[in-house]
Amino acid sequence: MEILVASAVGTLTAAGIYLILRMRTFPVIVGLALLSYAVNVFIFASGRLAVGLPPVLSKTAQGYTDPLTQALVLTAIVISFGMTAVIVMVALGAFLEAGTDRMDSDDEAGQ
Amino acid sequence: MDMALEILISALLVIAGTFGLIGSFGLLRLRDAVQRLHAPTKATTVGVGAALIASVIDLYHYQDTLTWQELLVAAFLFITAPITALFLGKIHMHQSIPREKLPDTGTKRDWATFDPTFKGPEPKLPGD
Amino acid sequence: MIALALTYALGCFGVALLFNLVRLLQGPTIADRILALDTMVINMIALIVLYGIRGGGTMTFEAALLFAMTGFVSTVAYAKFVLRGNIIE
Amino acid sequence: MIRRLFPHPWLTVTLIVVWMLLVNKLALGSLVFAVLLGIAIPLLVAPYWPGQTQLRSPLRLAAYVVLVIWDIIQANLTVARIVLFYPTDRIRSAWIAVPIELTSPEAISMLAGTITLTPGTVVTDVSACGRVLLVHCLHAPDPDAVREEIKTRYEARLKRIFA
Amino acid sequence: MSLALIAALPFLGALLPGLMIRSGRTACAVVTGSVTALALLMLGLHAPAVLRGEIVQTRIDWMPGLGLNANFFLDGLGLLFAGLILGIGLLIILYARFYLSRQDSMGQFYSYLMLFQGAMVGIVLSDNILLLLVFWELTSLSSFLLIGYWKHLPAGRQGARMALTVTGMGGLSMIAGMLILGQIAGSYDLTVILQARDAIQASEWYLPALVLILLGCFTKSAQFPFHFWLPHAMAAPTPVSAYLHSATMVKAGLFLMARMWPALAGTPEWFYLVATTGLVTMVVAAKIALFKDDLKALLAFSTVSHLGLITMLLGFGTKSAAIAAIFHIINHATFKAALFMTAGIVDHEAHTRDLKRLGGLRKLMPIPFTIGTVAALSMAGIPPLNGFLSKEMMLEEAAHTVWSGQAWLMPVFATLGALFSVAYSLRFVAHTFLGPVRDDYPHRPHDPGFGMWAAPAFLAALVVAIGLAPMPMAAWLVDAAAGATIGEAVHAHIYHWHGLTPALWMSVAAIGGGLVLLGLHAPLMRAWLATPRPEAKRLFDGLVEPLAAFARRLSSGLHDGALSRYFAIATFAILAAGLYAFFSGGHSAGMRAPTPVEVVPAAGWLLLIVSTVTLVLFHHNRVVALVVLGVVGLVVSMGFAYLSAPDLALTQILVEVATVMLLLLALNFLPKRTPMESSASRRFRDGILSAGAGLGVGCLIYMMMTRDFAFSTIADYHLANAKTGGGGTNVVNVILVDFRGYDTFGEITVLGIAALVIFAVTETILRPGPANSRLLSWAQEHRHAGDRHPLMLVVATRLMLPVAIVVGVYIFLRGHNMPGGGFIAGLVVAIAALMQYMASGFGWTAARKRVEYHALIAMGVLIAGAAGVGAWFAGRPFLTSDYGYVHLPPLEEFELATAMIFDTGVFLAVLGAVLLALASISRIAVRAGEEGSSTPYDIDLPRDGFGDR
Amino acid sequence: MNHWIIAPVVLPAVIAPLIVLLMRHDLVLQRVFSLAATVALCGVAAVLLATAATNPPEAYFLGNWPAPFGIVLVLDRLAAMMVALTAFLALMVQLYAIGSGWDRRGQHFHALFQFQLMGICGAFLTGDAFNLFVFFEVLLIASYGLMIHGGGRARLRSGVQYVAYNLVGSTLFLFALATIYSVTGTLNMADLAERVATLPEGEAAILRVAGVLLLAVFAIKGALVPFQFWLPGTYASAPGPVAALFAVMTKVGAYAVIRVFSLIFPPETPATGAFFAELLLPAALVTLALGAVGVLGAASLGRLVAFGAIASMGTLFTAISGFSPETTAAALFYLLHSTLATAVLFLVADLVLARRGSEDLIQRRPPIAQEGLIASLFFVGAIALAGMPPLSGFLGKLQILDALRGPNMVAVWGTVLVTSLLMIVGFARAGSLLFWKSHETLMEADPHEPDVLSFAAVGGLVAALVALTLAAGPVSSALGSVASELAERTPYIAANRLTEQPQ
Ligand code: NA
Ligand code: NA
Repeated sequence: MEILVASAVGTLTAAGIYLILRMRTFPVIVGLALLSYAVNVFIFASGRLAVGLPPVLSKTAQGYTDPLTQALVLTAIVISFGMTAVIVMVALGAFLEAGTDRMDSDDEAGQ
Repeated sequence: MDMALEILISALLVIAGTFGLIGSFGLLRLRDAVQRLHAPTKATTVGVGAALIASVIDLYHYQDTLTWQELLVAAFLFITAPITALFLGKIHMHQSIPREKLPDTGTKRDWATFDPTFKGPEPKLPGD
Repeated sequence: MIALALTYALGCFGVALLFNLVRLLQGPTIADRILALDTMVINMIALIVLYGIRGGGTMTFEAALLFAMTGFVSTVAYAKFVLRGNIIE
Repeated sequence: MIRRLFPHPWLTVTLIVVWMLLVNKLALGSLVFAVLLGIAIPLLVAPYWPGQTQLRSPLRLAAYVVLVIWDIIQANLTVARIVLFYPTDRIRSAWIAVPIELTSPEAISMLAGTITLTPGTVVTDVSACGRVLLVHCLHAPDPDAVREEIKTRYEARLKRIFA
Repeated sequence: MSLALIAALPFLGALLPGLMIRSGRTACAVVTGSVTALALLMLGLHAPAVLRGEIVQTRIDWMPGLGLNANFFLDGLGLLFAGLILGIGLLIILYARFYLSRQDSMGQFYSYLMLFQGAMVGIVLSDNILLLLVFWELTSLSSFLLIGYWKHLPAGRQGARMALTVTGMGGLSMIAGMLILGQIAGSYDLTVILQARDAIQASEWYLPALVLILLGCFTKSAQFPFHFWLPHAMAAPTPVSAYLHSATMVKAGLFLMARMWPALAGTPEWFYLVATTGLVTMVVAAKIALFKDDLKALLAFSTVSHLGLITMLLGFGTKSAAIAAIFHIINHATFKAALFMTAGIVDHEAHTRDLKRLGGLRKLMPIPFTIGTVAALSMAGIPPLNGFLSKEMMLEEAAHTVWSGQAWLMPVFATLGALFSVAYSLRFVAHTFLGPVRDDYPHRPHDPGFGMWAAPAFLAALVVAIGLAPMPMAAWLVDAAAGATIGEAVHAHIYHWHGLTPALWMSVAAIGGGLVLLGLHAPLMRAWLATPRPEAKRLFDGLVEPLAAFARRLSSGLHDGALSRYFAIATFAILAAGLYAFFSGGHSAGMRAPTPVEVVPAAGWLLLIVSTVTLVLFHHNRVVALVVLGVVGLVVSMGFAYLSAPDLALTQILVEVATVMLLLLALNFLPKRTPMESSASRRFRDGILSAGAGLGVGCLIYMMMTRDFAFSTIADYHLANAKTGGGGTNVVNVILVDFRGYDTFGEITVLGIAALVIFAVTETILRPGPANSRLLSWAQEHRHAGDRHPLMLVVATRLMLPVAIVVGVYIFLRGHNMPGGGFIAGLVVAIAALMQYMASGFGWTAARKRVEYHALIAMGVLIAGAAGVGAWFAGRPFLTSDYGYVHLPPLEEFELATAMIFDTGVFLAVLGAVLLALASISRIAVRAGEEGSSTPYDIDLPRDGFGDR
Repeated sequence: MNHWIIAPVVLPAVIAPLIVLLMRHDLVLQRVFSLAATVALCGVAAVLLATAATNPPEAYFLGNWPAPFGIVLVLDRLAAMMVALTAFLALMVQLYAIGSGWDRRGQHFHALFQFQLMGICGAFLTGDAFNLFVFFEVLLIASYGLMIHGGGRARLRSGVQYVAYNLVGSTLFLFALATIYSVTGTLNMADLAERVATLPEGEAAILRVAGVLLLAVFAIKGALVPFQFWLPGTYASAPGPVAALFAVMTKVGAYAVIRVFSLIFPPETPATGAFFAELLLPAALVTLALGAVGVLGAASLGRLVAFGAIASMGTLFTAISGFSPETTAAALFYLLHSTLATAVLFLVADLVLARRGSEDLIQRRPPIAQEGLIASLFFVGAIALAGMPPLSGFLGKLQILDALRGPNMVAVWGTVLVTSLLMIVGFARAGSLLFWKSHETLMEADPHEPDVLSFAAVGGLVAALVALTLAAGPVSSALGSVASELAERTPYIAANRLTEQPQ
């Protein structure tokens, strides 16, 4: 299972980075979303993997997975949602103001 | 009794799996988009339904807890599935099917999808 | 016996997911892709329920419920986007 | 006054049931809480559900649900056969327009939902005047029969259930 | 204390002119002058003691840790220079009062001047080399302001910048030199450093320190090859030139060489660096001066030449040379300031300083003529004026100095320098004052008022007086100053007649040769003009302008807004640093047993990988990209569910939907396709980079997952204490609302802020402007289907909205013990509300909304905060929770936890934030001409059951 | 327990939502409450400063959970100093924003401003690595809002870049934290310090990677090469007062480097050694050089100051890379100074922009209202940021040069001095182009109300610079004690009262 998770994280990261290297806001935002999936799984996996051992206390449980990394991922998910929302809005605003959704703003370096 | 329940559960599971697979297979196999609409929205609904019933029985039998929560899931799926189908059907009608191939309403008004609430340039289809 | 049936059902839905994936990639229309995604959600709900049976827990019910809810909402959103451009109008 | 407090009595009942299903235990505390929710939430969402739906016969509704479930199971087998074994070029799909007499939005929706859930038929649109449903049949060598079945088997029953 | 006050007085005085200028120009000058006079007076009070050989000190701690202290001391050298600075300063203030025109802002001028004066006084009184550096750089800054004082002259701007650049560079190198020196000596106090000659000269850092310090001195004193800035500084008003560029600032370098003389001089390095530079400067600058037509330029180069002379003398490293140097400093200050003021008077009266347009002024302005002639003759070294005396001493020293085994070199070049000096000095007189009166002056000149000629006249009188009676007039000062320079008592003997020494012959040769040169000036001038030569301004511009242009190209080329390159660089840097980090540290393979792979998860994995790759390959079609992104989110959520993280699965799937809706809302206005823009090589590069990063991250997480924790994790404590300490069995939730509730507090704040930001951006877009115009003229790209609000969806929503709220409540309440909680509940309800928006439209739904989303967010954050603050009243830290079991008969017992209050805050904030964010974007569509709906659905039912339509 | 410690977070966290809730539509009320809150924050900061000066570091155990299991705030001298700096700067910036009317040009300025303060103070006070991330996010998202406050094409376009770049930074932060957790099993910084010190040999490689990732994160915030690219566009496009407030945002990056790399990865750590210092120094020097080159070549005033800010970060990181009490003390002094100086210049740039309508340095323009005063303020700011005497910048640079003797001396001194020259030249060019112009084109200056509040704000910052200069002795000896407290580490760790696992 570890190898699957690791390769998935790697693939998500690679895809995310490839997309944030594009020139338009939209693929960059999608890339950031992929990257945030990657990092969420990364954090989650840093607490090691467990199948069938949820972090909910019960008499019948045979053991528990690491609840802390899960809590951290939750925080990370929420935060990155807020951030994504903001960048979507700013990108939309920039597009409406400028008439282009190019990420690279070559007009800003001063004349 | 135990045996019967076990068989029942197993049967439900097999039904669930089979219909789930058929649904997705139909999605793959059927010829055009509207036909494909039939396969999953129906078969998977039953597939999931069977699995849910199996779950209820199984929990009652082995965990000694009678849970009806699964019914909510099933109800939810039953309520939403027609709407999903409606929307996807509208997309087909709108994008892929010439208006002439569709029957008339027989009333003064057209189908809602073609009701002229919007006027604009000719379509440049998104999505493909 | 249940275990065997369970494995069968799990396998079926696993394969179903791959079928959905093929349809998703093939399209050809956007509706096909949305339908494939929607079906995937349904299949995953089934998988959640089946894993629930296997794990013997009651923990999976709300996951199934929320997957159903979000699957529906997102399908409608995609469809409304294709139909109308604006999903909240 | 009562109408004000319970804008949708059946919704209140539904919510109580839903809550009891959710907590999954029959305890007085849960019931009290469920009732509280059943009163509060309809009030909260009342603006989004204008008007009232008259449910004439809840019992008939239950019977209708059983009928539909049975039909679904049956039709599933039919569709499974078509999907698995019919050569795709032999499948005779058809579009049919089904004029309806139902007038309440809930009833129309329920009819359309029934048609779609019953495998082999999908409602893909309603006429802009709300009097005709557009149904697509996966395999319907005889479209008129399908239209007739919809009208007699489902619509007629629904007319009796909804006012 | 009083020394510090002397240094501080001019700075305080800098504040006054600005205030006094309202009372009139004279009052302003008087006040400014009084401050200087007061400082001079205070200095004078110390003079007797200093002349007795005492050293006056003041010590004030400033940054003792660094060794930078406001320590001042006054010895003979300091007294001489401080006297010069303040005394000439006083004269300049007087002169400037009459020189400046009514358009010039006199208050500003005096302020700058006083700033400069303070900096100079600071330099010469500093007993701490770091303090000295402070004042040193201040002189550069204040001279920048003074040179650029006439803002309307481009020459002033450029001259100011050039001066600042050159002297600033010197100052900076001097910083390094001084720091090294302080390091060697163990202190930054001059009095200590001056005692540490042996240690300093033995140090391996001696030469670097010397070079760096001399660089500072040479640039400031305009020594070759840094002499070029000085003539350009002449764009300044004449009082500035007279003060800074002849009497004081340019002498700061000399002062410092004299000051450091005991510690640095006497080595061959010193000799060759200093003496050679001085010699070359003296000759080169004198030659240039001869060919300058601008009076001030002539004087400027003559100044450079004389500074070279003094530098050379200091470079000799002998006592007698030092005495000569000091004496010449005094003399030069007197005659050169007088000359500058004379030139200023000429300029002021005739409105030109061009020698070609002057001549014959002797008759028109006899007073300036007299003053100028006396001073010029002194500069030429004509006996018996003071310039002669010190030049004789110089020639005498040069005659006895052997340069690298060549005995002839020094005397010959010194004589050459003197010769040029005679020539340009006489030319100054001849071409300005002698000859016939012309009738083509730009302005008819006549004698200026007393105020203007008083100061130069006084200086000319000094020239004569010192020349006639050097011993009573100047020797005591020379003794004191030279004694301080050398570090031991000296007694200078200054005479006109030394006998038939080599110096005398050299002097005669210089005067004779100078006269010849003057006679031949016209043809020489033609030859000079015909000779190509490097022009300082062009050279400087040729250096600085390309540098600035290069800087612009480099910095704006790098920071040109090409975000994708920024990212590529960052990716590469992190990857490289990460690899380097990993392979430079010890690593042992992990021993943790792997988790077995099952079929369905493997299928899920395949789904994820294939869809991710597909997403990248087909990202140009944005709608498809979003659908595929949905698959990725789905699989990730599913994976969380499988890997024992139900809360994560729920949150992820809900957030996923909200994100997709958000992106769809935005995409409505954005282009639907991403154009293919990157070249194949770009894509290849990006592919390599991203694959590398992916591989790196994958390997890293693999290594992490396959090893056991080196220590027990803090999560064990959370598992052990969730129930007993936090009152909940869902440990994840207890961590969120209790163990790490503070994180969650921050997190909901983030979400709330995000919504506020989105709202604010929407507001700016909807204001009049390009975005708003674009929206108003918005035309949809494609024809839209009808039926915005399908009946079936509306009806289903009527049921699902309340049910979803019930589910939300349920999930909220059970969250502490089972998967769920405020966050998930908030999202559930928010998404249900969004469903309502989708069903009946923004306009219809928003019109019926009961609460402001802003208020929801604010209430949420406040409630969460209140849950935290509440603990204070129990004497506990922020966010301390409590829980208990409540029994209300006949109901069964239930748990109440304060954490639920917190979770309520979370719920509200999340709900409000999601709804505000999405509703804000929807408002944009309304602006784009979309009509709100007045009915819940679009279909016209024949008979509607209710009257809402 | 000393509840004052959390006040700098709670105060703005309560005021901001109150503003949103109750005074959303009333700017006057917003101004009054927000200003009052900032003044109160200054008071709180003073209390904290006094507490930290006389007491050993003190922890605040949130939720009453023992460390390392809950989150702690730790008040030590460094944290107190940073909070005080932030509070003061915020007050001045807010005065300016009100005086210049910037807060009127968009929605929610004051709420975002308070949230920004909450984030910054939270980041300075936290003793928990993950919580640091959370408060980084709070401050970042508020900064996104402030940066694009007022909207407009240029601002939104730079805004997208700013947000995108920092989103990547946030993601990186999470990668780093997860890696650290996977190696050490803890998040509390004091606990991390203890565990990292005794880490088994075989974990060193992963730990180093985690450290590098963290360094990169902080480098993004601190605009360290090669992560500085976002800064010029952002700062030049941000509203003047926001850019001025951002002067302290880059310092958050510097602070984090100081905190984390002197507490958790000090050079004596066996697993990492001097690795990070070796990475940091060259990057810092290049940053400095690039910033100075940018100052020399800037085509607009905003970018000029932005590059000045980059250069100052380069100087600061150069000092930090020494990781000794002396270098840290020098770094802290320079940190205080450069924050104030950068802020002054950004506000001056805004004064110019408001009157001229353009910050263009190339085209000559008619004179502006209050030109003399603005020119003087620019001059003061420029000599401060270029590190010319007599202001504290010079003292700071002297201190840094003095402290950084050693094998890298030549490179450090050379870079610092040469770049100083470039900056002097750059500022001189800019100043003379902006304020010295031909009298021939002289027209009546645009009548522009001199708003007292704006000038008072800039004056306040200048006064602080002067005060820092005059009191350099006591300040730097206080900073010496800050630095030695950091270097000692044990008081900080002891404050956390780390509890063993109950097992
Ligand atoms: Na269906
Ligand atoms: Na949360």
